[in-house]
Amino acid sequence: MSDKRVGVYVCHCGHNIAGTVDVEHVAEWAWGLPNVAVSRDCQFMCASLGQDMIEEDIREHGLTHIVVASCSPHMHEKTFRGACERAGLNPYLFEMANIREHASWVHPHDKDGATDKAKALVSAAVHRVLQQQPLEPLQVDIRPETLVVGGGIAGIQAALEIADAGFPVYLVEREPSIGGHMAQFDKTFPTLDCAACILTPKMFDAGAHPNITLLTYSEVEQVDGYVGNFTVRVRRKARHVDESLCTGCGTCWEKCPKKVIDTVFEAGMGYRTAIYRPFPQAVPKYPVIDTENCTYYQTGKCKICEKFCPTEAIRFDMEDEYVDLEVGNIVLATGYDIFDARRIPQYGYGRLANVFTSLEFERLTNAAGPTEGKVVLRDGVTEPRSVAIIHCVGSRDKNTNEYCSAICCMSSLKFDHLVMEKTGAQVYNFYIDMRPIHKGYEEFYHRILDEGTQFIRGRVAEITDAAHSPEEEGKLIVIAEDTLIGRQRRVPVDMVILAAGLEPRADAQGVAHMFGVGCGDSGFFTERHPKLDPVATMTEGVYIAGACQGPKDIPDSVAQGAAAAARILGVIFRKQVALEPIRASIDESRCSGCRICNTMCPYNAISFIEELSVSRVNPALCKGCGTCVAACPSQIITGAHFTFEQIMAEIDGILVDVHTAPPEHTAVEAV
Amino acid sequence: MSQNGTFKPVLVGFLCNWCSYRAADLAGTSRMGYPATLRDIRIMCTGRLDPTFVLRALQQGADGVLVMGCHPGQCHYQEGNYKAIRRFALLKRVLRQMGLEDARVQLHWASAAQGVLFAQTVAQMTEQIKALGPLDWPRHWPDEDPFARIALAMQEDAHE
Amino acid sequence: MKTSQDLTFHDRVVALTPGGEALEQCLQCGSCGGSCPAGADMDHTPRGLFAMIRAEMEDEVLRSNTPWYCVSCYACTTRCPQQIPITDIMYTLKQMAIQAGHYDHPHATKFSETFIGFVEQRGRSFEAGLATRYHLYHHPTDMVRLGMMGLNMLRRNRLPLRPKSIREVDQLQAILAEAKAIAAKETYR
Amino acid sequence: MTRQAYTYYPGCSLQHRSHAYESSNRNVAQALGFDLVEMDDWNCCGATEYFSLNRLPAYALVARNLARAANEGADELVVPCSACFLNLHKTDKQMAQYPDLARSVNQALAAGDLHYTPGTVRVRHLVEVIISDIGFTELATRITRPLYGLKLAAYYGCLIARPDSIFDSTEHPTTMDRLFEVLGAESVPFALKTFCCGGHMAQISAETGFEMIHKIVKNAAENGADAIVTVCPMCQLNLDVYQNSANKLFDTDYQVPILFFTQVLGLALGLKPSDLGIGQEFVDAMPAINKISEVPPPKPKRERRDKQALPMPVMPE
Repeated sequence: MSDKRVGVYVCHCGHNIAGTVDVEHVAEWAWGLPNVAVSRDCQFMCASLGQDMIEEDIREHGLTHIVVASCSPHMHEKTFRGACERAGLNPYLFEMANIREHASWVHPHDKDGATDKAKALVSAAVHRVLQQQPLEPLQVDIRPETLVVGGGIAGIQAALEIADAGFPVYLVEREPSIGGHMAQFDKTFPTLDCAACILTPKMFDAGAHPNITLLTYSEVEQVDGYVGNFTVRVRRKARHVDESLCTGCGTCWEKCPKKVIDTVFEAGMGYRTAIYRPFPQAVPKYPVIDTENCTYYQTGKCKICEKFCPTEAIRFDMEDEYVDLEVGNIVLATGYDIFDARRIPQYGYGRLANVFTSLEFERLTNAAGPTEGKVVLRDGVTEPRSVAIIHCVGSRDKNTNEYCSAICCMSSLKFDHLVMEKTGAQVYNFYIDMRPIHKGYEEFYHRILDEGTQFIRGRVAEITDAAHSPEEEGKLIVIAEDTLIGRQRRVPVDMVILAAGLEPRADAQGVAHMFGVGCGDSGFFTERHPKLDPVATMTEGVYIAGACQGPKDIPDSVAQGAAAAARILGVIFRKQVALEPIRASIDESRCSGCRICNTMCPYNAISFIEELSVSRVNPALCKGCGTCVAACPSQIITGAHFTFEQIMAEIDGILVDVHTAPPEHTAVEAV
Repeated sequence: MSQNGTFKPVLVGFLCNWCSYRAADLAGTSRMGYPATLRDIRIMCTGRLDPTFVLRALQQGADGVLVMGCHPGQCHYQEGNYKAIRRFALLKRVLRQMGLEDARVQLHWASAAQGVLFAQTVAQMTEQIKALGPLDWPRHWPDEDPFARIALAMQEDAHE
Repeated sequence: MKTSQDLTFHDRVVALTPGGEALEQCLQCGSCGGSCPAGADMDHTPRGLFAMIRAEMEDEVLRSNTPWYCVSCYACTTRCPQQIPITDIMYTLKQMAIQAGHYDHPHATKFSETFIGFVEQRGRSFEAGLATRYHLYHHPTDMVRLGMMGLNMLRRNRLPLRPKSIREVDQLQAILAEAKAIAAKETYR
Repeated sequence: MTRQAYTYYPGCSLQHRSHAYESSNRNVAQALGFDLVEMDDWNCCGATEYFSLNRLPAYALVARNLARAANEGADELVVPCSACFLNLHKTDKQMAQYPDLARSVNQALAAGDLHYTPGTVRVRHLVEVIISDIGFTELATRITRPLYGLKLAAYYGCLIARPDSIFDSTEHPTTMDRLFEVLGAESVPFALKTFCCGGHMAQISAETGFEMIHKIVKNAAENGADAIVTVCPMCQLNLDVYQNSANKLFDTDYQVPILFFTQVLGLALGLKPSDLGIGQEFVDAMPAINKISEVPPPKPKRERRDKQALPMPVMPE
């Protein structure tokens, strides 16, 4: 061990660490740790000055191992490994002590405690690094194909960017058509241009692009592999329509006698037939048969669609198919669900006929919707003379969702304008705070103020039909405190629109688990870094875009779709990616062949070699969790970079007496 | 034991790389204060936790050990934390046999988003260990070889 | 250790209310004021009162009629998006108002014989509402109904007679005396 | 089969102003085959008054009951009054939630040689006991005199729905409505079913209290209710005794009788009105009771959907 020479570097991080931890003392004290040949403190280790210092010391003092005590390894491990590599030192002979996130930032009022802890963490790192071995990262090839899950605006954008760059994309969509929520909208804020006019061309491009394979009415069922080499099993739900024959002429759904409420595209406001295409601009243009409602599937009789189909494209016997896709990268763009307003019973949704959700209103005001764009009450005829728009329904509320849904202020302003334009009704907005925060949004707010909308600052307490005065009879009464006056108000209106919040998809947890990404407290997918890496995830090769990452509007979703595509294109162009060599390996000469490890491995990466009576790890499948390492009764499985010796040394190091005096040490001598 | 006589426990933490270590990072970036008692060691998964690590930490002077992983069902490696639950039960059995108080060694979960929970867990465990006082393993079990015991227990378990 | 002098009015309100820390989370959204069935008679809505507490307007808050109009229906509490225990804060404010001597009316002695008096002396009650009525004495209210009502109640066997006493009054009184002693020590902890 | 017995906390109101509730509870329990065993030497829950004056003694006052019930070996305590229910339930819950509070309360209880471990006694409201433990299916078999043709407004009031919804929605409970259907009666739409009756407000600021009472009675009457049914003596008192005062103030003439849920349940079980305390109410209930018909009302014709109308939101079962 005597030939090992460790360099220790303690970072001030400006005041971030040095404000709490006595970094000079930690660096002095570290001289007393085994094999330490250099110990220094430095203002900013991650700056080029700090990195240069490591490189110089390695060269001049013959350092064989490096410890940097600074921030989280998730922040700068890569940075310092790079410095070691440039100086010719294997990057796996580097170890980091996290004295910022885990010490100075969490113990600001206990400087002694934080300093003691920093010393223990540095000692742990020094003890550990002495046990570390040089490792070579695993280089894997990147397949050029990309899977995009979700055909809303974010997914379409990501798919188009990658396809336009010349690489193949599979775009998987659960519904019969791509388009997502945006296809349901009428106008878009703040410019009020028509959603269909700007979305339809993109949908068409995605459908017709030679590099995009559309898999609509399909769902991902299984994901295996790792960055560069994922295998994805997709279930193609039976359309019961032969796409090679269907021309999308529409005869089938015109003739279909079965009408059901369309709870998806029409948000429950309109009807569709059992064989249906969700909307005229659907991509692809082919219909599907909804077997749960189709008369033939319920009673065995009907087949009217089959009789009238001019190209004989109806296939009642079609079954679900599975396709296995090989892809290098994945974009999750699975979008959001709208908050179920019945969870706030005091707003009367579902009970009081003229309480609508924002999505219902989008369909109401859409020229292609059930009322052809006429804004009317639930009776289908009467125009409202007064309308209340309730903000923050299912948002900013610990009883439902604590977060702000980000889009409701603006969509409410859009509704204000549409209601006034179409009906001339008096509109009241009940809001807590107005948050029109992007470019052009505040100006739009001012425009709506100009148009005469009333804004009442107060979260609505309840909506009732119990009238207390003649003017309230037959109306919906919105009860709230007008907080700017400090008085309760009862505002009678004909129609109420609930600006329902955005929620993670109901199945987001399952999807997250399948793709190996995390969900935050709110249930949306977690990005790798909230500021600096907003579209990557903790799993290499899996990216997120759009509202599945958190509530966001169309421009932000498009930007994320494009950003995810750019990240993936970068990886595809590199052709290879380096993986952490954190893998298990079995010392076959000592393996007793007990097979305990075989059943432990969640990835089936360990197989039993019958002829040798030993187990063997396939490094391409191993993900380095270490479960087998801990399970091996003979302790002959090694988990690279997390070996038994390394962790035991770390334990010993972390528990050294931190109250010893710093040693006398000689100035650093050059080798 | 610190100089002025008030007992400041030393806890060793084993945190999984994907959930609890990041929860600790989040507690840091969010500046959530908690007692400076926990010294943490990063492992890739709680499934890697060899019970020997816990015993070593206690033997080397820790007053308690906190193991934290992803919530059940949320493991980055699908089911490593379930393996940890099983091994942990085994370890607790051995520790109980030796007369160690239950609160000394604890297993908790925190997702990467649960910085608050992480901070609360450390604070809570610190209080519990403070109430129990120092462990001082070598004085209680000078000749005991807990490693043999645990190895035996694990082998029994593996064959069950 | 902070002493009572160090604590702000806001801190004391929080300390005296189980779960009172949530008060710091108030968004000033007005769900409470909108939900309150007696809100129209309050001089400040609960939300307004919370802003005044933050502004340390102790005297004005403790002289407000708002807590006294609270009917304990908990509508505000269940609807509060920040889960502030508003009804319990109203109890705290009433208690603080009494301790601060804002409970100043000429019939204070009578008050001790009414609801609380009966509960403490006999363990049972017969009429709720008296304590508050005495507080709001200087907001003259219509008391017309009492005469006729009594006769009708008597006719229907519903007249509020003096309550029966429980058996172990001593036990109850010992408990209450101890609770009061603890409360006196705890008040500004 | 052993006869189910429940430890019972009647509360002060049932001894004075609401004898009717007490007698109907007793007789309904008898008819349904369970016992309500009054716990020994219970004391007042403090209503809403005591908590206003001094928090800790108020908790201690309530906790004495919980501790004594626990000492009797009760793991459940059945309470017919919503205010008593709230205080008992809330004290148990908050003692569990706030250990400091539990410590102080127990320190006080110790002066009376008592101790209470939160969670020991489950506090239940009588309406929940009848609906959950006996259940609608069983109740349906016990009905001997269905309340055909009677239109009832289910009035839940505040304190069983809030702050903790124990067995139903906080904002829009429906269990009592379902009970009425089981009894053969019709449950009318009632927007103010959880609106506050005013509590003690009628005695403090009469106009405020009367306005609240007026709103509730008006809403029920406009929806065609023959009677309002409550689960709380305070609600019954306010809506009944002050109904005419409210009428005077608002120049109306509503005569909606206010019944306890055990009174209507008892009628359907075939009990005599006099056994159920009917006759002690200010607004005479007999006109409503006389409306009960021998035969079920004709089923209303299903309205044909207006072709132009938009569908209502799809509601889950």
